[in-house]
Amino acid sequence: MAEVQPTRMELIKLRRRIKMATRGHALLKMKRDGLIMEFRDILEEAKEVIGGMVEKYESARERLAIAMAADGVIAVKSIALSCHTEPSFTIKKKNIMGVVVPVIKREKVRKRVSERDYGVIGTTARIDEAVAAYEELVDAILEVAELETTLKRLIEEIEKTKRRVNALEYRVIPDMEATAKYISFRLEEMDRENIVRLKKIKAKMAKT
Amino acid sequence: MLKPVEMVKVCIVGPKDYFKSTAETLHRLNVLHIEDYSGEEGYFQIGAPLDEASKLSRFVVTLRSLLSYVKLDGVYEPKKVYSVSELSQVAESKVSELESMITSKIDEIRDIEDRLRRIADEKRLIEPLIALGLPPELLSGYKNITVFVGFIRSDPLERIMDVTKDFERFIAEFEREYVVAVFVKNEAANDVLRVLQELGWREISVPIKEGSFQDKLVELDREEVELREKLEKLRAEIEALEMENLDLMLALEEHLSIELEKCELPLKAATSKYAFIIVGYVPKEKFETFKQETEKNKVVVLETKDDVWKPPTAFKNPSVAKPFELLTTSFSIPKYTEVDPTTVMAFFFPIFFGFMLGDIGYGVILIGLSLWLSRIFKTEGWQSLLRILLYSGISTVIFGLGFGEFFGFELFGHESILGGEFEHWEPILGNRLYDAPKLLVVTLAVAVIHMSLGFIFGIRNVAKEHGWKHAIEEKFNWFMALISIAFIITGFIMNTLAGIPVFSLNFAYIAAVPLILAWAVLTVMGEGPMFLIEYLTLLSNTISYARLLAVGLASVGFAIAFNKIAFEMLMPAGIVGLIAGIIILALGHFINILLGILDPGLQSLRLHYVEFFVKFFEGGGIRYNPFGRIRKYTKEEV
Amino acid sequence: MALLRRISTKPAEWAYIVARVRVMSRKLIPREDYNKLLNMDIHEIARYLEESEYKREIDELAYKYSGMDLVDYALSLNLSRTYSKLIRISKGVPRQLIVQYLRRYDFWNLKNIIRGKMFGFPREEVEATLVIAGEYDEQFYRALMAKETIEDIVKTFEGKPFYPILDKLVKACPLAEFEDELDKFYYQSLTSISPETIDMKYFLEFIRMEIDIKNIKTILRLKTEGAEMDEIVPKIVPGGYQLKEDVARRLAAMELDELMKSLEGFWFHEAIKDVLREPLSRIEVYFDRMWAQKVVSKSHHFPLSILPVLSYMLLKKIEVDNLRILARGKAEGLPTEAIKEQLVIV
Amino acid sequence: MPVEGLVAIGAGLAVGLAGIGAGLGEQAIGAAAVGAMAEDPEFFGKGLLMTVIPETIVIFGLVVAFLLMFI
Repeated sequence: MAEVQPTRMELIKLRRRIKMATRGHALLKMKRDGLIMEFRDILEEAKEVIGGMVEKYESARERLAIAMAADGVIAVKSIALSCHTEPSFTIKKKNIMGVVVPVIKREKVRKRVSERDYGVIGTTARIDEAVAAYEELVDAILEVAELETTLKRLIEEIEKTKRRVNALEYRVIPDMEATAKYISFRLEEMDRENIVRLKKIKAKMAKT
Repeated sequence: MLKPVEMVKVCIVGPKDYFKSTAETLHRLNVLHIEDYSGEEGYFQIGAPLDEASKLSRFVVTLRSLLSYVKLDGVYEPKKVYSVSELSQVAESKVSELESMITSKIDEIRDIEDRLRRIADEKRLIEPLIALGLPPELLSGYKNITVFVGFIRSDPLERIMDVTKDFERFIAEFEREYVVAVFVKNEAANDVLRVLQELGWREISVPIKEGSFQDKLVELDREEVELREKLEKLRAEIEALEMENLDLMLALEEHLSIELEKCELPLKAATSKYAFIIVGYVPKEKFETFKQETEKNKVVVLETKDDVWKPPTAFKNPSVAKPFELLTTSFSIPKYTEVDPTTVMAFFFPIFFGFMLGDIGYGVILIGLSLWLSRIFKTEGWQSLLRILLYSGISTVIFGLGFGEFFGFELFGHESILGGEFEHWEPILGNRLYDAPKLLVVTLAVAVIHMSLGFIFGIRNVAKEHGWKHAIEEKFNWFMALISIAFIITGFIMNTLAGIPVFSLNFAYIAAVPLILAWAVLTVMGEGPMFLIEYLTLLSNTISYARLLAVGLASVGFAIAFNKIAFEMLMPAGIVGLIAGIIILALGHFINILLGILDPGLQSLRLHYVEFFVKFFEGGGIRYNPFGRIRKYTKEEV
Repeated sequence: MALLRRISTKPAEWAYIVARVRVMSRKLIPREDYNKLLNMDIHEIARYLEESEYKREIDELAYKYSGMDLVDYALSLNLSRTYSKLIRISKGVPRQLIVQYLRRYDFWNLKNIIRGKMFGFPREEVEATLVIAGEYDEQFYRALMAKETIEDIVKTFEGKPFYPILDKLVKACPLAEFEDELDKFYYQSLTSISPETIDMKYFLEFIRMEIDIKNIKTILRLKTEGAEMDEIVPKIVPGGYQLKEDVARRLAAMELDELMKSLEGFWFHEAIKDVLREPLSRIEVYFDRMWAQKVVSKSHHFPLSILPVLSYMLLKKIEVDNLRILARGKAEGLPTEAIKEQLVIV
Repeated sequence: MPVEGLVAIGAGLAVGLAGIGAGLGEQAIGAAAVGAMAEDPEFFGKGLLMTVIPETIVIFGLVVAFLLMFI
């Protein structure tokens, strides 16, 4: 505090900064609340999607078991091994209240009929359904991944905002206010000193 | 005797918690024939097996698999009977112990068998190479020369000449094909390969690079012999191991199977969330004890009057007739409401048999044979069959006396081999050759009696199931038809005996008329006019009993023929003739006895199945098969 | 009179095999037992099989395998043995037709072996799927599996009429196309038999109807996944009973709804008329059931013909498939209802 | 005498031809019965029953032969 120049100029500057900080504080608080609300929404969605994924996993496993039984283990396993297509996706960005979150643009992994790796005549629809179920499962997993990243980013952002709000509320603003108080105190004191000094000079001048 | 054991339908209801103890009791009592719950309708579901069932199943499957390596013949009597408490403690560890002991050996056997198969493959490769006669060093390892070794359909010499002049060819015949080795420069290799392929060339991959093929073959042979010895030893070891543990394995199998049966009882029951119902049949006389014992498990036993009434059939026959249940059931199992024909069959079957074979000598041999064989074949089926043979043998001796036959020779009458006083005796039942017409009449009488019995049973069965109206329209009418046939035959015989034209009117023909009329009216009413034609079937059924005589005549004919050949043609011709005669005699009678068991047996059976059973027996009953079993390799402490 | 002539040609030949097959049919697992099997777990199913017609196979294999592996092996082995037995106990025309029918397993095995080789599956696993009932024996398949490369496998079949298809595979034809070509070849080789006798005619009619079922399933499956007409047409097996190539082409050009409607009038329509909205695998189950029922009832109409034998072979295959689905479903812990839906209970 | 000879020939024909007929009838039934029994011995009874049904014809032949010979 000692390094602060107790000048009027400084005080005016400080006053302005305090005002700004208070406003920023309010804004950040609003942002925090907004983010939390957004988070809640997305969390709900995530719950649903994850639930859906688990369900899809179960059904995919069911389909697979039945396909293996009906169309032979070799056929099904080899189809699994021959599935070279990796899920392709591009990441874009979305702005939620200044938070940049990833949006995964998924390419559907569903294959074209002509890209099948197994003969149609010698197999049954069970194998189709197993393949389809697994493709859907991959989709669902990607969706969950997307939501999870979004949630992670949001949590980080909320944390950051919360820290900032707290810093402003409990540290920056009180500090600045104290400094301003100190400066104005010093300035008043300096004023008083000046008055005393002026009075003394006046008295001296009257003597002479 | 004619009716099966009387049953009551019971229903056991209780809370699920007491299922296990109830299952124990039911299994121990071994009287409840359970009616499986179909599980199709409503609130109650087929129950799920108790939790232990899975583990027990795995053990049982393993054990039975191990047991399948032991060849158990027929009836095995255990040397040691294990107690249940002893077994249930060690079951788990014992099964896996036995499994690991035996499995490693079986695995070894499989390995050896695999190796043997590979040796056989290799030998198949080497044999043609030996035929070719080139040492292995020459067949590979060249820098500028390609070697083709393989089978080919025909000599490629000329064809290769067309492609290149620079080559060497070795050829030998092998199993309708040729083995060939062609050496060419690398440049020409592709062309030669094409030529060879056109001739159906198949490559042989040379198994060794050096040494000699003969040596390799010898080596392989030696290895094969060694492996086979090892295989034998392993097999013997397994067998020894299993024989050593046989009683234990059998006991374990029985114990685990019983436990499993109890655990899987829910599959036959109807269950809801908290309760279970088992429905089944219990013999009436055992019902009270059954109820008392079962209700100790805090469950309720009710006698029900269900609209589904399909009791199982439990035979109730005197022990003399018991063996004949085998013959009844191989036709069909009588329904609970039907007459059980076993006792009737036990009476008529030996009589028919004896009537057909009818020879003291053959009868005695049959008796001896059946007594001897019954000491060897101990299974239930064989015992029954041999007992039937014994009865038939006795009957054959009695009828043999009646006909006065001994190995085809006559005992009584003017050709008696006994001579003297016997020449003046007449066989009681007559001589089958000379008195054939008389005996034919006897068989027809037997036919009428036998089939009448069938119709009486038929009337009773139909009356019981569908009411008297049906019984009269469907069975009684045919009974009258049968009597009318009897009258007609009587009339026929009377006319023949009297020496007048057979169809001239007499008293018996007239007596048949009202019967035929009644039959016709009833039949048209009950079954329709189409069935009138069946009268002929009934007539043919009646005549069918003539086989009683026919088969007998064939048997006598054979015997007489052999005797004649032996005694009248061969034996008078000196020592060679004597030996040939004895051989002919032994062989002939041996064949005749074989036929004598087979043919009268089958024909007697046929008369029962076709002519007798069809009159009343529908069959399709359910065999009484109570839940539980009789322990053989294990015992329960009380 | 026609009947008399038919019976008097070679009645004993047919009577023997048909009688045996009828008794064998009686020993198939009764439908009530499926309800019980659905309540069992995998080890209990294995034990149930040990107490049924599968006893020999389970006994032979149980010392080594357990659970799903045991059931899988035992089922394949039993099917192989049952079919081989049919060949063994028949002779003359019946045998000829049975062998022709069973050649489908040669192609099934070949497909599995090639797949196994292509994706490097362990030999045991491939072996468990083989149904050795056609032209080739176990020894042959062992040798085939021991070959190093697919080229070597293909080379073994040089000179066979289906060699060109195999050759195409080596020249980088997609696996799917190769498999379909093989199946088409099988059916074509059957439908090209000329129906000299009445027995052959029944046989051909059966095959043609089976082709119909195959084709309609193919069309529905591909349509559901939005395939175009020219994608579907190459997968159609020619030589159907009602569903010939041109009809199939016409159906393939339609929208799915329209297609379903125009199925009315086909002999197989009754199987699916109430279940159009269900998943395709269910519809297939309905098709299979209707087909089996049809064959069974037809076989009662023509008792001294190949039909009872074919019907038994079909029912046996259905039984093995059912048991495999049951066992696998149970081993994977699927809900009972889901398993039951997939069973073809005739 | 010649009449007796003809009667004997007639009787022989009656039995013999009936036998051939029964044999023809039994071939398919026998094959079926053996087939069924090979699968399941329980079919012994039914199989036997079916097989021997045509064989009554022979008994007819025999009865006719009797009537010829003795009456």
